[in-house]
Amino acid sequence: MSFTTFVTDKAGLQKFYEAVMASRETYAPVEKFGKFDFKRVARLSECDPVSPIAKTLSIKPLFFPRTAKVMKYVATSAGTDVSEVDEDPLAVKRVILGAKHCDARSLQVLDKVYNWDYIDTDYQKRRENTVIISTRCDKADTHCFCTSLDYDVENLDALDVLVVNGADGKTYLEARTAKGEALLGETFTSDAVRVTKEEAAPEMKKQYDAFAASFRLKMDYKEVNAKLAKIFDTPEFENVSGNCVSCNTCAFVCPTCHCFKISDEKVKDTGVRYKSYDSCNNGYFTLMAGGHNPRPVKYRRWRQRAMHKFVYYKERFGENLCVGCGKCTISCPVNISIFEVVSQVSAAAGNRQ
Amino acid sequence: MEQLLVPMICKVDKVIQETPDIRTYRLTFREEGLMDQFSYLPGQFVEFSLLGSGECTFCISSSATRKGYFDCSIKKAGVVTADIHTSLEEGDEVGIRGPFGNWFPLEDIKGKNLLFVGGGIGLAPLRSLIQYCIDNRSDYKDFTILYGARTSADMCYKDEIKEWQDNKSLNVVLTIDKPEETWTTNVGVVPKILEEVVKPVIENTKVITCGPPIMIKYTIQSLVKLGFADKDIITTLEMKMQCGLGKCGRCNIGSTYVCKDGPVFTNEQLKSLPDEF
Amino acid sequence: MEAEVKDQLVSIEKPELIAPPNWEPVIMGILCNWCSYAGSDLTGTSRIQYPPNIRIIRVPCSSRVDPWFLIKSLQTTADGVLVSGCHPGDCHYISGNYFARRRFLVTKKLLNFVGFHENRIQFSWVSAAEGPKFAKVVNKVTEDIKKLGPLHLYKKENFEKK
Amino acid sequence: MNYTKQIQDIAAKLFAEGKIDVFVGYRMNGFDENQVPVLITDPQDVSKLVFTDKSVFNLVNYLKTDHTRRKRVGIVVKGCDSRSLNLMLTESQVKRENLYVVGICCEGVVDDAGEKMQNCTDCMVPDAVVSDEMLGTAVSGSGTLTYKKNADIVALAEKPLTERAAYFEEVFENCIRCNACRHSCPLCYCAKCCIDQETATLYNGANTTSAAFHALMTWSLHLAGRCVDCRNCEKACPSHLPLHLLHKQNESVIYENFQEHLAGVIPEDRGAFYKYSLKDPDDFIM
Repeated sequence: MSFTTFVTDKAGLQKFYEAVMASRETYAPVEKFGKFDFKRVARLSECDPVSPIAKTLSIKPLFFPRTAKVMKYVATSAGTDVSEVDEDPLAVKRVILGAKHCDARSLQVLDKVYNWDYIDTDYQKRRENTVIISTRCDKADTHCFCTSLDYDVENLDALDVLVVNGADGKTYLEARTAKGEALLGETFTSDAVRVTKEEAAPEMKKQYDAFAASFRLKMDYKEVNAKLAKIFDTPEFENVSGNCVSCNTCAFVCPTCHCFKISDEKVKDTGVRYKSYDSCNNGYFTLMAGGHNPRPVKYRRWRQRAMHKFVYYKERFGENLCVGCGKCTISCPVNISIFEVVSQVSAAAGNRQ
Repeated sequence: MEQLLVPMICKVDKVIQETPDIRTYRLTFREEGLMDQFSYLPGQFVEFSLLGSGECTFCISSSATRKGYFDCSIKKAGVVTADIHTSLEEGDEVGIRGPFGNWFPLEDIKGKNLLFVGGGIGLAPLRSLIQYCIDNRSDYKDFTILYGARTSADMCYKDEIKEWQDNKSLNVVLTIDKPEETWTTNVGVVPKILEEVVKPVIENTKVITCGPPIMIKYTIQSLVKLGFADKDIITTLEMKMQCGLGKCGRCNIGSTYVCKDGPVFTNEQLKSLPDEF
Repeated sequence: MEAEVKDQLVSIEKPELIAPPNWEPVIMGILCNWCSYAGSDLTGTSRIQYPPNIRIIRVPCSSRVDPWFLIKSLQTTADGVLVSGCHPGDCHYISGNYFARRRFLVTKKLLNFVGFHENRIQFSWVSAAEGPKFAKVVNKVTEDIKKLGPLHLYKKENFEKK
Repeated sequence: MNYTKQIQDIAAKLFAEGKIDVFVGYRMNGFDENQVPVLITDPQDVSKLVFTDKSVFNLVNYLKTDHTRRKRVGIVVKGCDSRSLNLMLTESQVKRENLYVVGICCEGVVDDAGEKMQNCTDCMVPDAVVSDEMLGTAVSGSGTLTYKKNADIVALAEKPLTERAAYFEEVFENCIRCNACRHSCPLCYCAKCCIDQETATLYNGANTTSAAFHALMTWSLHLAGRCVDCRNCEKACPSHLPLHLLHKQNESVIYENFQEHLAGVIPEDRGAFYKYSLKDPDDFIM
């Protein structure tokens, strides 16, 4: 099936965004305290669809919320009543504006873990009902390395509509899926030239090449995968984790980290069970009730994080659990770069052999 | 997934105080008919929630061959288990999700000699398999149970052990760590008794072991020393788990999810995992 | 009537803040064992009436009161908190209430800073002989909090993101 | 402000004399002008050390990690860092004899955007108050320190209660409860934090606004009279929350009402809540 690409200008894009907001439930980056988080918006003036990548949190919470209610229960004299919670506010038909390329990519990675064995139907429903409009960045940020973790950029279909600011000054809106095509067809009001994907391809490619050329960081991830897989016991992990303060913020902002914890909270006889984020850098993450902890020291937890991202997940699901968005590096209070660390460790491993 | 995390309500039928810090809870589903649908195999575990306190992972310590109930043996160790011990009594209600995980390789052990090596609360998962095997006794050959505890008071399932001892087709060896006045049989740690008293036959034997991490470590060492092949040594791993569905990432060891690919592993499989358990 | 009530509400203005009819505040009273608790006892034995809105918890000394207690009680059931101890100089443990006094001021100012009305967190010194004073204090606190209406800020039982 | 050369020399000398096992300093992160803390154990790596006005993070945080525990440590401290070090010493978290402290007379550090940090423009104790060796010339000058009340606090305190409540509700709502503020704080060294208790009657890690309020308020009250305004927490916060407001509010109350000096300025002083004065304000108590 081939999809249409709409060619328009800046004003046309604005109009399109406004039309989307008028007709659908829309989530877009909203600035609070100098940081952008995806929130529900009603007007274009409230949000910034082209928020700087360094200051924007990921769209993961819209699919895997920071805290989700699992159930509610009430203890009565007759017994315990367990009720599932009210309707999921994230499962309605909605549109996400201003997602980044890496955000969309992260959903593709997360699909793997949520769709193996027990299927996470809530996540699936949220995915199905969401149309993602993603703007391709014009320039890479200091910590970006998404192009290194090679994926099929031209056909990435985790996003539904791709917005590209062409080098020729025009704006290209490319439908990537049937959902995107439908949204564009229904809401695009202003005049636009409709072309096929192939016709727009040269301009898109030009923009992509300019974008790809702006990357400072480049990594051969296949080499990293192979090298890291062999060096579980390297002392290098102990060295690189030395300046980590175990603050866990990397996992909370990471678009692909998906560990969670289940906890209860109650007031009197009413209780709620929550599912909320957790981080493997946390010392209690694997601590068992008897006091046994398989990863009692910092470097082991650090190793788990790095290895899970670049080795274990790859082995199990065939993808790197990292999309190269650099959010962890930006958020890190001590500026530890996962790119740097992984390269350093695998290089050290290479020297050792 | 949130609905997969919602437990079914079970009623506590009976509470058995096994030792000062271990209790066995006999559970049935509150809703009729669910108990018959609840099928599980020895070695699987459930997520047991004391509503208002939290959720914990426990193995099922009874066998599905004994119908109408299932058992969870709980040792007081952490926050939730302490709450369970202090507040959960007969007639109370708990939430259960499960069964999760894999089970003991029932096909592989058919027609083999069986040696069970348990320590402390580690007898709980073994009891499930022992009951299963006793109920299908004709499928198996020699049947040895070696069970060790710190003191005679710390032995769980005392009544059932008596039944096993009375059963002529089972060989039961008990041991405690330190000598006691009333204790007449073996004294010493499990690996020592294994080598000196039990002296198992190596051929055609499967060993199933469970206990505290340190006991498992030394038991496996001495089993290997005795000449058992790695694939004949079967153990269950203890790992922190929360969802049981292979999602929450807590039980990751390498690319293995203990809650899905485990908790039953052979020593051969364990050797291929990174040393993080 | 509604507007009148609303005017009195000095905490964050939301329609649901308007007190339902017959609403009675819940006040957490944390009393020191040696003075204020004995004082409240005396109030009772001398048959002085005071509002039943106060729920009393006895602690060994006013310096036992961790600011955390105040936060916790405001987040669960209480609409206001009253902490009461011995008069300065009368502490059973010699100086406990002096330490407590510093903590109380900082806690009160901080809670006020983030949006709680200052009357929701109150302190008093009541000795074992001051039965009437205790009744007066409880009366005043109850009156103050009745004026403020129910507390809705950061309540735990909402179980929601908001 | 550039003490790179001096710090490298000191570290090299300390390693040569065998006085330390590990040196905690800063290094360049390798691609822009930002810096990364570094724990140097190999004397050959000493040349990596730098110190400029980009050396922001408070290194005292590392004195509570496995990498420095029970080791002899050389450490670089600025004015605010040295105050937290002083508190760590007073609270018996580290031993002075295991430390070699390089104090800096700090002229202020800059944030990512290159502007001087707010706590540096307001800084009252720019020179390290505990050190074995000082670098630079004293910035603070002699005489008594004058308390500068934080401008944000003053502005907020003037607002009506409802507005303040709305502002802070927004703050707590935007918290994602990663607890990075706590972990990056040099003075939060408890093995298990009281807000991490696994009891359902309290909060148990869910990211609700009320839980965030609970956690942040408890945290700031535990740091009342101890916070040294190094802004590690704000630097760590992924949502850029203005956490300093809570701490500065407590600090100003303590300073104005109890006439206490700032936390950690005087050695062996445990802070405002470990002592009392008969003259403390009493008028707020019935």
